[in-house]
Amino acid sequence: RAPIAACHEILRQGRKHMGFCGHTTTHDFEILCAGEAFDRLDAGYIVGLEARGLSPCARRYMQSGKVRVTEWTNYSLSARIRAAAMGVPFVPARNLLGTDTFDTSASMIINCPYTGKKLSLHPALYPDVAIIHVHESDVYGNCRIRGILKSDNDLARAAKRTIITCERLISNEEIRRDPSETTIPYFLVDAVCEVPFGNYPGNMVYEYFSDEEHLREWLKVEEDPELFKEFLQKNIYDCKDHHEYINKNGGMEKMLRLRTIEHLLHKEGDK
Amino acid sequence: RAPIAACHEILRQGRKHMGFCGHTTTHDFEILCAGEAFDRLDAGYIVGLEARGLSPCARRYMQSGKVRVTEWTNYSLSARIRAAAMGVPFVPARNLLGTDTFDTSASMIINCPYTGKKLSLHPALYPDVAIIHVHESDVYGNCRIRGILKSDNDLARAAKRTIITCERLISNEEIRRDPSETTIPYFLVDAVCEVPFGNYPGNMVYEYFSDEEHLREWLKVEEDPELFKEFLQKNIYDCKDHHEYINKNGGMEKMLRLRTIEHLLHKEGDK
Amino acid sequence: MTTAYNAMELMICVASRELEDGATLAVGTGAPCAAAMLAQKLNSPNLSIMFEAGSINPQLPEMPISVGDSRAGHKAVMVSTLGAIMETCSRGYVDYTFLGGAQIDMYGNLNSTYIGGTHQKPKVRLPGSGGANDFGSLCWKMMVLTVQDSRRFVEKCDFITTPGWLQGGNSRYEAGLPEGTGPYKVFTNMAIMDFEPESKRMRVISINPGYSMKDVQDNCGFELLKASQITETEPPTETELKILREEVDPHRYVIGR
Amino acid sequence: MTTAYNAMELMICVASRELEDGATLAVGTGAPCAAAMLAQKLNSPNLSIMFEAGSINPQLPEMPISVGDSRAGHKAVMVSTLGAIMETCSRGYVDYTFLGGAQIDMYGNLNSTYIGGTHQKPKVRLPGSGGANDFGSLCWKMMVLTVQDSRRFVEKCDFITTPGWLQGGNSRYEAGLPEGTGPYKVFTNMAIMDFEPESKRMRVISINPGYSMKDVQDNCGFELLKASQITETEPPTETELKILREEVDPHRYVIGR
Repeated sequence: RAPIAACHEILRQGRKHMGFCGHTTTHDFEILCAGEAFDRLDAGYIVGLEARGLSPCARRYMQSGKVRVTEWTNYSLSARIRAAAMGVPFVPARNLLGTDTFDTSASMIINCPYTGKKLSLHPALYPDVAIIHVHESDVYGNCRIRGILKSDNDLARAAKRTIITCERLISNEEIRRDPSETTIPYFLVDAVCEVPFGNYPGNMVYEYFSDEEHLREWLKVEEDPELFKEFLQKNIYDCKDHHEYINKNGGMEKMLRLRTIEHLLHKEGDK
Repeated sequence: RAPIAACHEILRQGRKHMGFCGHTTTHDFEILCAGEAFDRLDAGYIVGLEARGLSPCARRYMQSGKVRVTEWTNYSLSARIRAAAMGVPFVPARNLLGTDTFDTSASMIINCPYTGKKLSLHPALYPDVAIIHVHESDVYGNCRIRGILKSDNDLARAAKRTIITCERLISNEEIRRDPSETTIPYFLVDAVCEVPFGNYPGNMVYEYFSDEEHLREWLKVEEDPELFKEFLQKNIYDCKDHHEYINKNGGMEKMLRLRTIEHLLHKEGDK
Repeated sequence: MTTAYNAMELMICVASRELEDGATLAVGTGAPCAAAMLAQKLNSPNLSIMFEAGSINPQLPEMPISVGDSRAGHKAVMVSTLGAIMETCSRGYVDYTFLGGAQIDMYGNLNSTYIGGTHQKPKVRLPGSGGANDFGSLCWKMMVLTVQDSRRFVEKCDFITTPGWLQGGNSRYEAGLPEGTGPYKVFTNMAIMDFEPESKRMRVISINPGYSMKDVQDNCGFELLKASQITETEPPTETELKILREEVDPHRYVIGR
Repeated sequence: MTTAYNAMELMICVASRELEDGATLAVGTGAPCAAAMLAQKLNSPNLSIMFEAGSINPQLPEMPISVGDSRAGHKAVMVSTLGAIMETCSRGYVDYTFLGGAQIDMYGNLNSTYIGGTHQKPKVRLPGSGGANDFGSLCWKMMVLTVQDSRRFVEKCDFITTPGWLQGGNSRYEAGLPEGTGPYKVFTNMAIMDFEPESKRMRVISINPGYSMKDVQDNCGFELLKASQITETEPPTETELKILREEVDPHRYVIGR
């Protein structure tokens, strides 16, 4: 669940030289590499799109030497964000020990004063800006997220600024009807924008499945830098907003199909 | 939300010399003091029943010198349970510093290797047994808890053994229908018992309000140790189980009234 | 003729005026909660009340008896956990906290653990810190609400449960507590006090109607500093008392004591 | 005549036999997930599969493409967070983990970060650890599933992303990694290998049908130890292949590669 629409906008605004925290990233990393938006990186999982393979464009950029990389692991980055959310300078863990991942990270080893065990310290990570795509939010920024959480609540509290994009705006009354559904409270949020299908072409759990065809198209076209340039022009730079991008790639009709696959309705049909 | 029925059973079984973690305790602490079930204590919030005042019986026991006390705070104990749930020997925090609470705790101070700041370390707390009262559970121990969580999920993972008492048993299918409602997964649970009204006379959020009258009765009768002895005999030792206790104190009729108050139905009536 | 009011009502009304709109506040139950609710219903509708057990910004139907009861979570924007609330304080998001205490010394240190005897065998055992040490360590401004009585305002606490300015001067920050946090004001039935910026000693800044500086000092176990101008505290208004009695604490859990 | 099968199908079927009923297992996507699903549908119905992104024990309608997609959470008993899964491993609740890797050395150390060039300017940049270092450090038994090829089985990894037995002997525990954890078995298209208890060096214990010890050694960049009795691996059965192809990976995401 990534803020794809926001990533497109970052490219459209030509943002450069940012530091990026690549924590379980997939298509979002691919887009930011295409726009060379960052030159410093904390890397947990990058370049890959899990079972779909590696992004040629992301590989090219990461192999260009333009990016200063600090290696971490998925847990390390969630621990670093946890530390910031707790308002403490670090949290200890037992991963990283003995590996090159440790050597190329910013972790430190101490001997636990209680048990003498070696622990890898994870320094707090205070992002200047966090952008989180959620299912629902009210105008104040009280957010509801369904399905698995990455470290969304922690991230909103760790970051100095938090921007929320949501599938749907809902009323404050609805939030207060069932407070246990709220994942991010308003006082952690600085801006709220309603961006339906904001995670397209990714999978927004309980909303719409990923557009696998379109994701494969990205991987295919990236193999030829020239072709890829035109592809980006058509799909990002020439698009006013996310809806224009969607309309160029199947529009409402495809979104409906992706919703049907998401809810496994086709499976019920097949039964 | 405390496992009151289990506390009564602990007294009935005459359990003694236990270590107890008094983390935001109220009526449960009162009962365990009445049975002198523990002689070692990690104290976050004890003796008091919040706005209702202090329990004479709990004060007498704590003033008897029979209990070896280590002072903590509510956050310290949740941090200690957090550390155990993370499988690390401690987590750092910024409370306790400079106070007698620190001196009488088992915390240690270090200078953060990153920032030089002083941090109070909170050693992991691995209870031998955790008893948690929940709203719903399936037979495997997948639990649902509504409303605020103390550190239930962490506690189940920190403890070596976890016993669940629940208001209602539900099916595994129901759990799988909406996995995001599950708070404690089955592999952390060793036993499940269905104990409707298991938190009476406390407030089980969304189920039944607290029986304030009965709680005041406890505080009143505790003032006279002899009277209190008879009161315990009638309400705990002579009761086969929690239902007998409830039947002696208003039975189903009162439970219905407490449900009505909990759901503020009477308020709607008054409107 | 203003309506009559008791000491507790006076303290709650005066304290609630401190809580500006949009501020964030961490509270337990009792008088502090009443002051917060009164402020929210009067001049600070956007005051965000966070209950120790986890509920954020509830619309309270009536005074909760416990931080964890369903009243405390009623129509909240979020119910989280005790840990989350404390971490939110630790991260620096919470402006105020309100604490009581059996004993308070000249630097605002509080004792809610025990009085007399020893720690292992106390004469009077109290609840201990609960969330007090956490809030007192981590929130920006600590406010205290307690009765003006020399058994409470003591030369030296039997036990420092919650840090005030510790030994005065810069000792709080030398101990490692977050820079910029610390005791802010003390409200009693007789006066309002703050802490002199250099020595961090308790200082009288306003005296409640019907009391004199002598009354305040006579009911205090240590020597109080005095501000250059000591004002007279505005008594509770009609509206404050009306809302306090009818909406905030109809069952008189707190104002009845 | 057994049905024909490709190398990937062989490895998945053989690996899945290791996962006894009631075991807990942490996986990412790809071949490891297929092996786990196959085991769950065959002889280990109570095998608890935990996906890195947080879903626990789902009833998978089909192979998930990503650990976080809705398939991975379908009819799970719980959806938690990535952090919760890793902490559950750190707390010692997870028996097995399955990892792949671009390079593996004689001590089971894995490289999934980069090959050739330098860390800041690599020839071939790979995804990095993801959850691999975490699972490899914290789960009791690490199993590796990869193709037998001397470009993968190397004398020395360009970068040790995930700890195996590090420098062999007791070096893993001296580095501070939890006692009792470590690499357990390696499954390739040609053989099954474990780690000799003293030196912790990779050792062939079973050879797959159609291959010889020479084939295995020829496709390995370091000298492999040999177990006293080397058995012949049972080929995939009809049922294993049928379930793998029809239920586990009908879209041939993994077995099609």
